[in-house]
Amino acid sequence: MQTRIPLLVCLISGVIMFAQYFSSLPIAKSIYENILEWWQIIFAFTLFVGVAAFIKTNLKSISQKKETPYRTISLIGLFLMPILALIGGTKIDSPFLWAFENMQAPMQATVFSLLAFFVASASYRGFRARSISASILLVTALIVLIGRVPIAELISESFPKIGFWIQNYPSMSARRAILIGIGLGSMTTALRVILGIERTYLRGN
Amino acid sequence: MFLIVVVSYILSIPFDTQPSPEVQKAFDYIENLPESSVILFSFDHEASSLPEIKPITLALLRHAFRSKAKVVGLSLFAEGTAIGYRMMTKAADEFGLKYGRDYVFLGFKPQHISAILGIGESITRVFPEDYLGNKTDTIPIMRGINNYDDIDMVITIADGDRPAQWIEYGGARYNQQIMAGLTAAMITSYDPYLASGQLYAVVGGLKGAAEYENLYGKRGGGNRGMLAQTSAHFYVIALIIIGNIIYFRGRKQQGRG
Amino acid sequence: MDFGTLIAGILTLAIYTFLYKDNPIYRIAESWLIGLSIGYTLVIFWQTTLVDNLFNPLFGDGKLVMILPLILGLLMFSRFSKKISWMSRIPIAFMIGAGAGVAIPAMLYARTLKQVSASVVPLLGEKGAFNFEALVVVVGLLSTLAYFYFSREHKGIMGKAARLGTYFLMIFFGTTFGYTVMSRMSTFIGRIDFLLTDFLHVIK
Amino acid sequence: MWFDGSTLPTLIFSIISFIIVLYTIWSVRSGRKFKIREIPGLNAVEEAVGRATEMGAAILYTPGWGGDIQRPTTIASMNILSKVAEKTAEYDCRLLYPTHDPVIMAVAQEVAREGYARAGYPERFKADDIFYISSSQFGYAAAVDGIISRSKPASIFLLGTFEAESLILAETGNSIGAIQIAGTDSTIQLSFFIVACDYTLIGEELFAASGYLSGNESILSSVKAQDILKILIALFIIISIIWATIDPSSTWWQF
Repeated sequence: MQTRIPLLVCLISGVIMFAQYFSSLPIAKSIYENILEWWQIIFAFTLFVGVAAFIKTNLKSISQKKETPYRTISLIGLFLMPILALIGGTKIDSPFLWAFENMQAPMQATVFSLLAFFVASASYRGFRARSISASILLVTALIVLIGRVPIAELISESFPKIGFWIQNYPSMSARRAILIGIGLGSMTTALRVILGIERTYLRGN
Repeated sequence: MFLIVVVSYILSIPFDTQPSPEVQKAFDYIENLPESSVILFSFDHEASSLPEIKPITLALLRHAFRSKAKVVGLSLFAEGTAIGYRMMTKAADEFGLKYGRDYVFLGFKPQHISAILGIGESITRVFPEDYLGNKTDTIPIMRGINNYDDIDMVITIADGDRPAQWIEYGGARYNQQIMAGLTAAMITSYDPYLASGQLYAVVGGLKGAAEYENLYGKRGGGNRGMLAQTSAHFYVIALIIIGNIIYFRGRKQQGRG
Repeated sequence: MDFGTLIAGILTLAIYTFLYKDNPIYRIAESWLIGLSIGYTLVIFWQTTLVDNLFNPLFGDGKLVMILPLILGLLMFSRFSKKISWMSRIPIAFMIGAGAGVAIPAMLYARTLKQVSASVVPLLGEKGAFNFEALVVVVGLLSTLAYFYFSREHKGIMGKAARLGTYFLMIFFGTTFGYTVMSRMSTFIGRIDFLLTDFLHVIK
Repeated sequence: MWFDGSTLPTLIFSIISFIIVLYTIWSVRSGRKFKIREIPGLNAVEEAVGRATEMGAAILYTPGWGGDIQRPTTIASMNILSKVAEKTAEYDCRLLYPTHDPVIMAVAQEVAREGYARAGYPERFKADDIFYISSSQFGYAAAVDGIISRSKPASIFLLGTFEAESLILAETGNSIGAIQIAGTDSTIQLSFFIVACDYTLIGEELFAASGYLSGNESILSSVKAQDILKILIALFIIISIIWATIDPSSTWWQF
C-alpha cells in the first residue's frame, strides 16, 4: 500500500494531464484547472515542510554549540520577516518590504555581482587553448566579447556582424540539438514516471 | 577590476550604437501597436539581476505606455514582485497614468507552469486579487481581459528559464506571442526559439537596453554603463590573453626541459 | 542619506569583504541573508497561495472541494513522523504525475517538433542562390545529435560526425561564455552604480 | 470538441515515441543488453573518491539550485549519487551533500543510506551530512561556497540543475584545487563548467552516465529509445530538406 497508492495517484494525475492536452471539452478544461490549482497549493505546503526541516537542523546545531552565532542570526532573520508581515502587512511602504528592499535585495545583488570576479579569475586560470576544442571556445568567446561592446563598431563594421553570424547559425544549431536531446530525455523520463518505472521520488521518507 | 570599473563609470561617455535586428524588431512592434492593445509584463527574475534587468524593463515599459498600451504586470518569481510593482508605477507616473485604468499589477504566483497554463483559461482565477488586494474582476482595466485571447503580447523579463516555459506552455498551447527581455547570459539559450519564431523578439543585456534607449530617444541606465562595460570586457580579454601567454611559455619550457 | 540606503550600503560592503577572504563579517551577512530570504519566501507563499487560493475559497466562499488539496498538502507534514511518513508520498506523487503529464506534449511539441521543422529550410533560395547558412545549421544540428548518440562508440564516420559536433558545441559554449561575462559585468556595474550614486554620492 | 485537431502532430509523435520507449523497455527486460559508448569523466569518479581518501578530505556533492525532484537531471544525479555513496562508504570518506530542496534532501538521504548499506558499511552513513540549506539561490550559493572554502573537499561533484550559482561553486572549487566533475542540462552553465572543471558531462551525457554507472535497465532503455528517436529525427530532417529544396512550396514538414 505504501508504494501502490502513490504510484496510482501519479498514474492517474499524469494520464489526465496528458490527455487533456488533446481535448478542448469544457469538462476536460475544468478538471485540468482544478489540478493546476491543487498543484500550486500542495507545492506551497512542501515549502513549509522544508522550512520546518531547516529550523530543526539549525536548532540542533545550536544545541550542539556548533556555529551558534551564525545559526541564530539565520533563525532571527527567518522569523523577522513573518513578524514584520504580521505587524505591517506586505504592501508598498510596509516594514516587510523595507526589509526586502534594503537588506535582502541589495545583499543578493551583491552576492550576484561577486560573479564578475569569479568570471575574471576563471578567464585567467581556466581559459587555456589546450586543444582544438578549447581554442574554438576561446576564439568565439573573444569575438563575442569584443563584438558586443560599442567600440567594436568603431574598429570595424563587420566585427559585430561576425559575432551575430556565429551566434545565429553555428552556435544556434548546437543549442538546437541540445534542446531536442533534452526534450526527448525529459519525455522518456516523464513517461517512465507516469508508468511507475521511475520511482526515485518515492524513496526517502 | 574594482578600480577599472569605478573610474570608467565615473567618466562615462555616451556611445552611438547600431541597434541589433532583434531589438529593432521589438521596438517596431511596440511602436506600431494600435491604441489600447494589451501587453502582459511578467517579472520573472530575482532581485540579484536587477542591475541588468532594470534598464531593459524601464525602456520597454516607457515605450509601452507611450504607445498607449494597457499594461498588466505579474511575477512568477517571488522576488520580482515588489520590483515589478515599483518599476511599473515609476514608468507610469512619468506619463501621469492611473493604476487600475491604464495598468495593473497582479502580484506573484508560485508554481509557474500551472500559473502560465492557468492564465490560458482564466486570468482572474489565477489571480483573484491584485497586488494591492483589490478583487481582480472589479478592476476597470481587467474588464475584457480573460485569457490569452485578449492579450496581444507577453513580455517576460527574465534571468532564467521562465521564457522557455512561457514558450512551451503559453506559446505552444495557446498560440500566445511572446517577447523577452533577457540578461545577456540568457541570450544564446533562446537563439533557437528566436530562429523558429516561437519567440518574437529579444532585448538582451545592458547593450540591448542601450540600443533600445537610443531608438526610443531617451538615454538612461543602459547607456550610462556602456563605457564601464567596454572596459570590463577588455579587462577580461586581457586576462585571457595573459593567462594563455603564461600557459604557452610554461609549456615551451617544459618541452625543452 | 536615508537609513535604508545606509543599511543597504553597509551590507553590500560586508558581502564584498569576501573578496579578501572568507571572514566573520561576511558570514554574519551570509547567515542574515539566508534567514531573510527563507522568511520572505514563506510570507509570499502563505499569502499568494494558501490565503488567496485555498483559505479564502474554502472558508470564505465555502468551496468544499478545496478540502482535497488541503488534505494533500497537510499530508506533507507526515514526514515528521516515522510511522506515517509514507503518506507524504501521495502529494508528491500527485505533483510529479501532473508535472510529467503536462511535460510530455509540451516537450515533444515545443522542444522537438517545432525545432525540427524550423531546421527545414530549402538549401536553394529564390533564383537558385545557394543558402549557405541553412547548410551550416543542418550540419551543426546533425553532427551535434551524432555526438549525443550513445548506442555506438565514436569511431569511423560516426566518430568524425561526433567530433564535428563537439566543435559546434564549443562554438555555442564560447558564445554563451562571452554573453555571460557581459551579464556578470553588468551586474557588477549595477552595484558600483549603487555604491557611487546612492551610498557615497560621488555621482549625482 | 472532444479532440483538438491542431494537436494531431503532437499526438502522432507521442504515440510513436511511446511505442519506441515501451519496445526498448520490453526488450531490455527480456534480456537484451544495450551497450552505451564510453563517457569520459565516468572513470574519474573512482579516482575522485580515492584522492579524497588519500588526502583525508571530504567529498562534496550537490545537485545544484533550481531543480526539483521530478527534474530528469535530478533523478539522473540521484543515480550517480547512489554509486558515489557506495564508493565513499568503501573508502570511509566523508560525503557532504548540501541542497536547496527539502524533498531532494530526503530522497538523497535515502539513496545514500542504501549506497552505504550496499557497500556493507551502513554504520558509516551520517544523515546530517546530507542537509537542506536555503531555497534562495544566493543564500544557497553563499552557503555552499562557505562550506567549500572551510572544509576544503578534495573532490567536488556538481551534477544536476544549475543556474548562475554554478560559476561561484566551480571557481571556488577550482581555487582550492579540488578535482571537479560537473554535469548539467543547463546550457549556459556548461560553458563555465567546461572552463573551470576537470570533467563535464554535457546535457544528455548526464542521463546516459547515470544509466551507465547505475546499470539501471530502465534508464539504459530510455537512452536507447532516445537514440532511435534521434535517428528518426535526423532522417526526417534530411528527407524534408531535400524535398523542400526540390519543391519549395511544400509545407508537409511544418508543425
